[in-house]
Amino acid sequence: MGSIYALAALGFNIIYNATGIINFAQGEFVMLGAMLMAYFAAVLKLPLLLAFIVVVLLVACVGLILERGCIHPLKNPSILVLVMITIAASILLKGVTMFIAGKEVHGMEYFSGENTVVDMGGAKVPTQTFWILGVLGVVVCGLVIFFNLTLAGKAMRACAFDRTAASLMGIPTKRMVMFSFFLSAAIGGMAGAVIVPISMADYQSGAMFGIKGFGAAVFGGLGNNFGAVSAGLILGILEALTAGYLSSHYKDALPLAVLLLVLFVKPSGLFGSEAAGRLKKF
Amino acid sequence: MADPILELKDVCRFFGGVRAVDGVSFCVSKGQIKSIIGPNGAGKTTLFNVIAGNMKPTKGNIRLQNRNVTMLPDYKMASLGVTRTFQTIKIFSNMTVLENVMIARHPRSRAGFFSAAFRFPWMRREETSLIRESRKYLEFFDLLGKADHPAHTLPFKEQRLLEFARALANEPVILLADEPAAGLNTRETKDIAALIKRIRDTGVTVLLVEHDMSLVMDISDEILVLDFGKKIAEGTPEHIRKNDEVIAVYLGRRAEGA
Amino acid sequence: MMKFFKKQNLFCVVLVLCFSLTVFSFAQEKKEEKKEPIKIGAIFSITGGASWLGEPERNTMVMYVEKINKAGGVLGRPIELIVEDTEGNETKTVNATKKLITKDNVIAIVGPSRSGSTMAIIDIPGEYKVPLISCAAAESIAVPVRKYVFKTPQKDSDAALRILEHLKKKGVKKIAIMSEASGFGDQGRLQLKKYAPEYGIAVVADDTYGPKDTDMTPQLTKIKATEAQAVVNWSIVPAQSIIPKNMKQLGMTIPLYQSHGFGNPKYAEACGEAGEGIIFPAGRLLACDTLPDDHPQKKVLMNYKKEYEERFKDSVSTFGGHAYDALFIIVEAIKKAGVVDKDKIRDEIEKTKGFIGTGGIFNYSPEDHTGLQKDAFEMLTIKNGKFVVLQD
Amino acid sequence: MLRIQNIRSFYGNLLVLKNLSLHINEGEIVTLIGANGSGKSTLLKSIMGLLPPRQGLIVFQDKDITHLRTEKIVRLGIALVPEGRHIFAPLSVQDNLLLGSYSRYSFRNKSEVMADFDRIFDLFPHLVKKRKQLAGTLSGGEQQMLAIGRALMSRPRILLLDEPSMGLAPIIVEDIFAKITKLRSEEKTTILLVEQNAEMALDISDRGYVLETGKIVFQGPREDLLENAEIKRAYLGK
Amino acid sequence: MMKRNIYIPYAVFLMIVLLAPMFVKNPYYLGVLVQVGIFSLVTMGLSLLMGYAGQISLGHAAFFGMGAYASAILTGTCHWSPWLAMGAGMLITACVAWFVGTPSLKLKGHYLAMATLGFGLIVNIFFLAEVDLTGGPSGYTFARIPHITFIKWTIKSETSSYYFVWGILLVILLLTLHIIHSRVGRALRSIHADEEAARAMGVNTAQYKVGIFILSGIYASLAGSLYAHYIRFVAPDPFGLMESVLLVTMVIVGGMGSIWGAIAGAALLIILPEALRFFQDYNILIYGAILLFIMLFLPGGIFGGSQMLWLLIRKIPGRRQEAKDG
Repeated sequence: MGSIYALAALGFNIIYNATGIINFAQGEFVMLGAMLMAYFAAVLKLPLLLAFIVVVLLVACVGLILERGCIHPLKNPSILVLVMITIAASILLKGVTMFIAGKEVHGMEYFSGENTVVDMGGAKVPTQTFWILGVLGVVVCGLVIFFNLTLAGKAMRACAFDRTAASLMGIPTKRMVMFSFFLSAAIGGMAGAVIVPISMADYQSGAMFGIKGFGAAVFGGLGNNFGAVSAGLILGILEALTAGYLSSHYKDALPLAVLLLVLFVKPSGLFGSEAAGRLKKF
Repeated sequence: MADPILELKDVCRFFGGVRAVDGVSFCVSKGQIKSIIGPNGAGKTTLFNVIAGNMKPTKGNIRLQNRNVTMLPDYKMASLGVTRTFQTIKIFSNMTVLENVMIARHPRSRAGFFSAAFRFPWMRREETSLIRESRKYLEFFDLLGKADHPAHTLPFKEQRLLEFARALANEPVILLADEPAAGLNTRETKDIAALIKRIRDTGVTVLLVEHDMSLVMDISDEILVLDFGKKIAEGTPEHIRKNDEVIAVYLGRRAEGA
Repeated sequence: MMKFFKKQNLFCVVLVLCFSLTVFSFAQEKKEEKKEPIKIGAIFSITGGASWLGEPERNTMVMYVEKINKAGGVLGRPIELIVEDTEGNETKTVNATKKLITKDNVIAIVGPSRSGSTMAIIDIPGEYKVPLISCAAAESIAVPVRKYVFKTPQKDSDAALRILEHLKKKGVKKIAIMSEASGFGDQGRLQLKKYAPEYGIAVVADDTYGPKDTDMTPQLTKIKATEAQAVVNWSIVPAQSIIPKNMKQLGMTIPLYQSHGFGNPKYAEACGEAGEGIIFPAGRLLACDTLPDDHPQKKVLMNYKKEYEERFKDSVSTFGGHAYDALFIIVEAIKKAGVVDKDKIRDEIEKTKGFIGTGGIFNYSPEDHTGLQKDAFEMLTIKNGKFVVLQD
Repeated sequence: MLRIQNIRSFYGNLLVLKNLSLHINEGEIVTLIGANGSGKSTLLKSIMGLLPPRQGLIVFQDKDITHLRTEKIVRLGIALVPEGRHIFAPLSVQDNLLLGSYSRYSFRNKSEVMADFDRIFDLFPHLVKKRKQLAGTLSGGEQQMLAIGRALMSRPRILLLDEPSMGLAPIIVEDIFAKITKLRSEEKTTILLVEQNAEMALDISDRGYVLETGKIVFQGPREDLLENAEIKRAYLGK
Repeated sequence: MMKRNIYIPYAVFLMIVLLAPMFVKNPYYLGVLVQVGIFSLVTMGLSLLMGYAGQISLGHAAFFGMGAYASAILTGTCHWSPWLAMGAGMLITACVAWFVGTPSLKLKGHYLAMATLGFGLIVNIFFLAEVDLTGGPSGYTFARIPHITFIKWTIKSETSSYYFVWGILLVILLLTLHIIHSRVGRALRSIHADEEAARAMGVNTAQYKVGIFILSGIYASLAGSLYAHYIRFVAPDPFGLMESVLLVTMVIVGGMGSIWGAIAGAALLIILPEALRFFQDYNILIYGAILLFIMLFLPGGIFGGSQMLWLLIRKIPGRRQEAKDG
């Protein structure tokens, strides 16, 4: 579960880094990824890999449309307006999905066959977990390489830091913003696609991914990808521990409370540095 | 030196390993205009922040009118009479010009949530006198005509003036002015110089951070030079102008002739 | 300047749009008043967290009202059905109810789908003297009896009793309870805990999970460590399909009992092969084809199933059946009353005896507004992905 | 080389540039002086396509660039060193320079770009030692040099400098101006200099414009400006 | 001058509120208006916090819920007088707001949003989990919440509820308007504009931020109590995260920095879904679309929008609204 939060958090980070926007529709990307995956793999019976690629591309396109349709037309929006727009967009996405896919829950088999488990020191771990961890690993490595070693990645970071200056370098900033939405939607879609065999999905499941992912992103220090991944994993583990050993009622509350305390002590998040965490005012 | 208003003793402020301000001591006497100069990153603004209470000094002692104020937060410093203007203008853009000045009277009025909600007669009287006093300050700066304009519609120079009006309305003992001439042309800078002198003449001590050497040399009674967080020179403008170290790290050759 | 104008125009468009929408919806209602149909209201969770309840309920109502009207209506007048959505939100439910009663002047209301929503409006029917038949299961709806409130689903406590009976028969002494953190799960949990001692069964674990949870392994791991001989899960949300999967992953072989909230073929589907052998009580609808032919409900059930599945291309669920029962109880009552009068209809509903519905055979009385006994439940199990009546 | 004809630019609904015209010839250093709020920065933004004028024409080497996107304009050979430097603080010095070459970077001319690094480091030897350092940790003067170096990486035909002396110590300002002169003499770069520090700027330039409230009120060769009594009083403090 | 400014719109509003029931007779519509009143109370507090002090809270539904639950439990389980329960609710909420606000409000921007959001979730989980106290997920079912009695009238009918809720709202509105146009209001706005400068002027920003957080919490709690006595049933659902988001949306849609906007926003977002009932399933789509539309084209909110319209009519080329907020 933590990996999914981590992936969702990464999606938040990419858009935040590029535009300073917190995209509250991020959770819907995960939901869309899950729904589409269930559809392609379970209903249309496409081969897994093909389905996966199609799903990720489709979700990424939705991200693109969102940027074109909702974010791009705004000339000089305030942060708060952007937040509300992404919330409105997420309501809309939810509605559209409800119409197209219905209200039922969709699920599918594990990638490597139903009920395959690996015995790890007494604990049974479903194989899908490894798929999820694998995807997370690949995404993280990919992002590290992209942002630190390629010119486009560096250009995106430059864009994030100072958009005007970036455009003065001849960097097409608008295309960078679009691309950030594309990328983060793709990551969201991937998260959805790998999680659906475990958790199933319906049109409403986006909100939860969104909140947890946002939480992980913030607690990891907004914009800090390493932090996002760690915080996502920590969040997942804390949840499992609370549910297992304390009270399942407070399974969602306790990790939140712990992380709130962390935030009070260290306001820039677990791994955010004071200087890097540009605090945006609402 | 008669009557030290502000006294710093061995003040340090470190950020991690960076020694932004490193053992600075000086004092400002009543009615003086004292300037702090130094290259970019010498710690001038940090020093200001430490004095104004925005940051706590890592080490050292600050005394205001013989009272230890080292650890007081900024809003308390303001109510004790340490007021500042900012390098980038920080007026309250969501308010009118008059309201901007009225904010400065905040420590000198007392209406709270409760009394404000119920509008007790004393509170209404307080409000009326607040408006009256604030208009007085606007008049001093020739801004009275624009009292009801939204503050962000003022031209740049008038925003700067408003910032001064606001600072003065706070009835400061000492005014900390952070680069008041930034963004102004030569003529406007001269106006500001005259204005600072006028402020000094009302009995307010002024501590100045400024890059514009003509302004600094023109109005300062004393100058303090910082480099890498350390004080390298202190004295009258003439003295500073001739100081070899200052010339080497800051002024350069040209300034000698200026 | 151009942009300024453009913005302004769009603003005007929005204003006009909002306004016309409102006016339009008002106008729409005015027109309808002239036809003098019998108005029946329905409040279901069509969207929101419980939409899988509201959807079949609404579909059922729409379908049968059409049918009735085609056949000439009731008392020679057509029925007009007004459906409102609760969005799973209590405030909205209250609004919807008041709208139906005071603005649309319905003579009876079917719904809401959920117990919580029903509890939120439980006094309103009495206040305005409009009969209401809830499609929610919670016992507290009909206990104590409220004059204008009835319900069609079987009682939670009966489901609990059936499960406990079955457990006792199997010689189970220790059970673990799992329940969803919602009104439904909570009620069931309480019922199980209350009656278990009477059957000599001890509850050794009692755990909950959120309606949107996706992984129950932590809770199940905890249960696995106990001596529980069976897991009883009480839930109504899709999440319950995850439990059998998780159990299998953990290598748990003890039987899993589900509540009647499991009564949706989709859930069985979602469980996949892990769902085989799950035992749960439910109305007979789900397994009606495996009922003996002489069962009094068989015909009603088969018909409903056929019609619903034909029309909506979707498998039937018990929840739609609750709405079916409610609708026909009201229709019958109107016929018997002979006049469209809310109070008379209420009286006739209360006098319903031997009505064969999808949920069972209904007998209301002034003391009992539930109408069903525990024999309305049949113990079902999953065999080859299909619901069948448990034969033992 | 660059010709601006009767442009009108707006901030929101506020008219900032009122029918402004000016031109810059190849190889010149032209200084633009004016008070805060007179529209200097707006003019630069209009040239760069960050705030396209609603009316008027901007022509660069006989090509109309009035409504081109910023990226395109940079590609054509105009670079702006913005006011307040705007370096990419979280990236290294080298990465900053690399991004400067974004508009012409490709696999083919990689070596060319690498050669440009050396050129920049030759011009600003201060930066060599700090090439791996994060740009945010540089001192103000070094940041300004980096900003100029970064702009040069795109090999501009014309370089626009917005207040390069702002907030810098006099000694550093001198250094920067020396570099600017060197740029012209060695690299033959055309330069439009916008400065608060009018005297120093005029000293190194060929011609000057004086901007007041969105209009050019005076223009001429350096000597004319330096002699003009009005300008002396208002901008030179004499 | 200032007096004319605030009292004339207030008087007009007062008249509209008093006369509205003459035109709106249907109990359903009145009921919706009662809810508008209740939610306006919350958004007014939130507007003080967001529009004036420039802080955000994504956990305000928690305060709303605390008021509602306090009223329900204290009147139902403990048999207190509704008025006493209401006061106790506000007191509890104030304490919690203080406790949460003091550390939270040191945070800024997204971090503050996350902290308040987390707080809201925790409170909601508390409502769900403490079954013995709150009734858990099924809602508070231990006893019926009594009607409230005002002097000698029992507030039972829709009309009396309407006058009761809006009466309270009008009083609070007046007090709020007073606060805005006072030393306190100025201090709050100065925090919004620039916290550092505000402190430099001697405004104890931390104290004011917590103060306004508590005040808005109290408003929400009061609204919650009214809600509990009006609906007479409380369950955790209407006090969850989505509700918090909805509240914030109301304030923004109405237009930040205007108390009137807060009321307009509450009215729009309560009435709109009711009006959209006509569309059945489609309402979620239309609702989302309308929200998106407002945000895209009226970023200043309806109040910002109508101000723009007004400026246009007066042919004053106004500055663009959106430049101001942010």
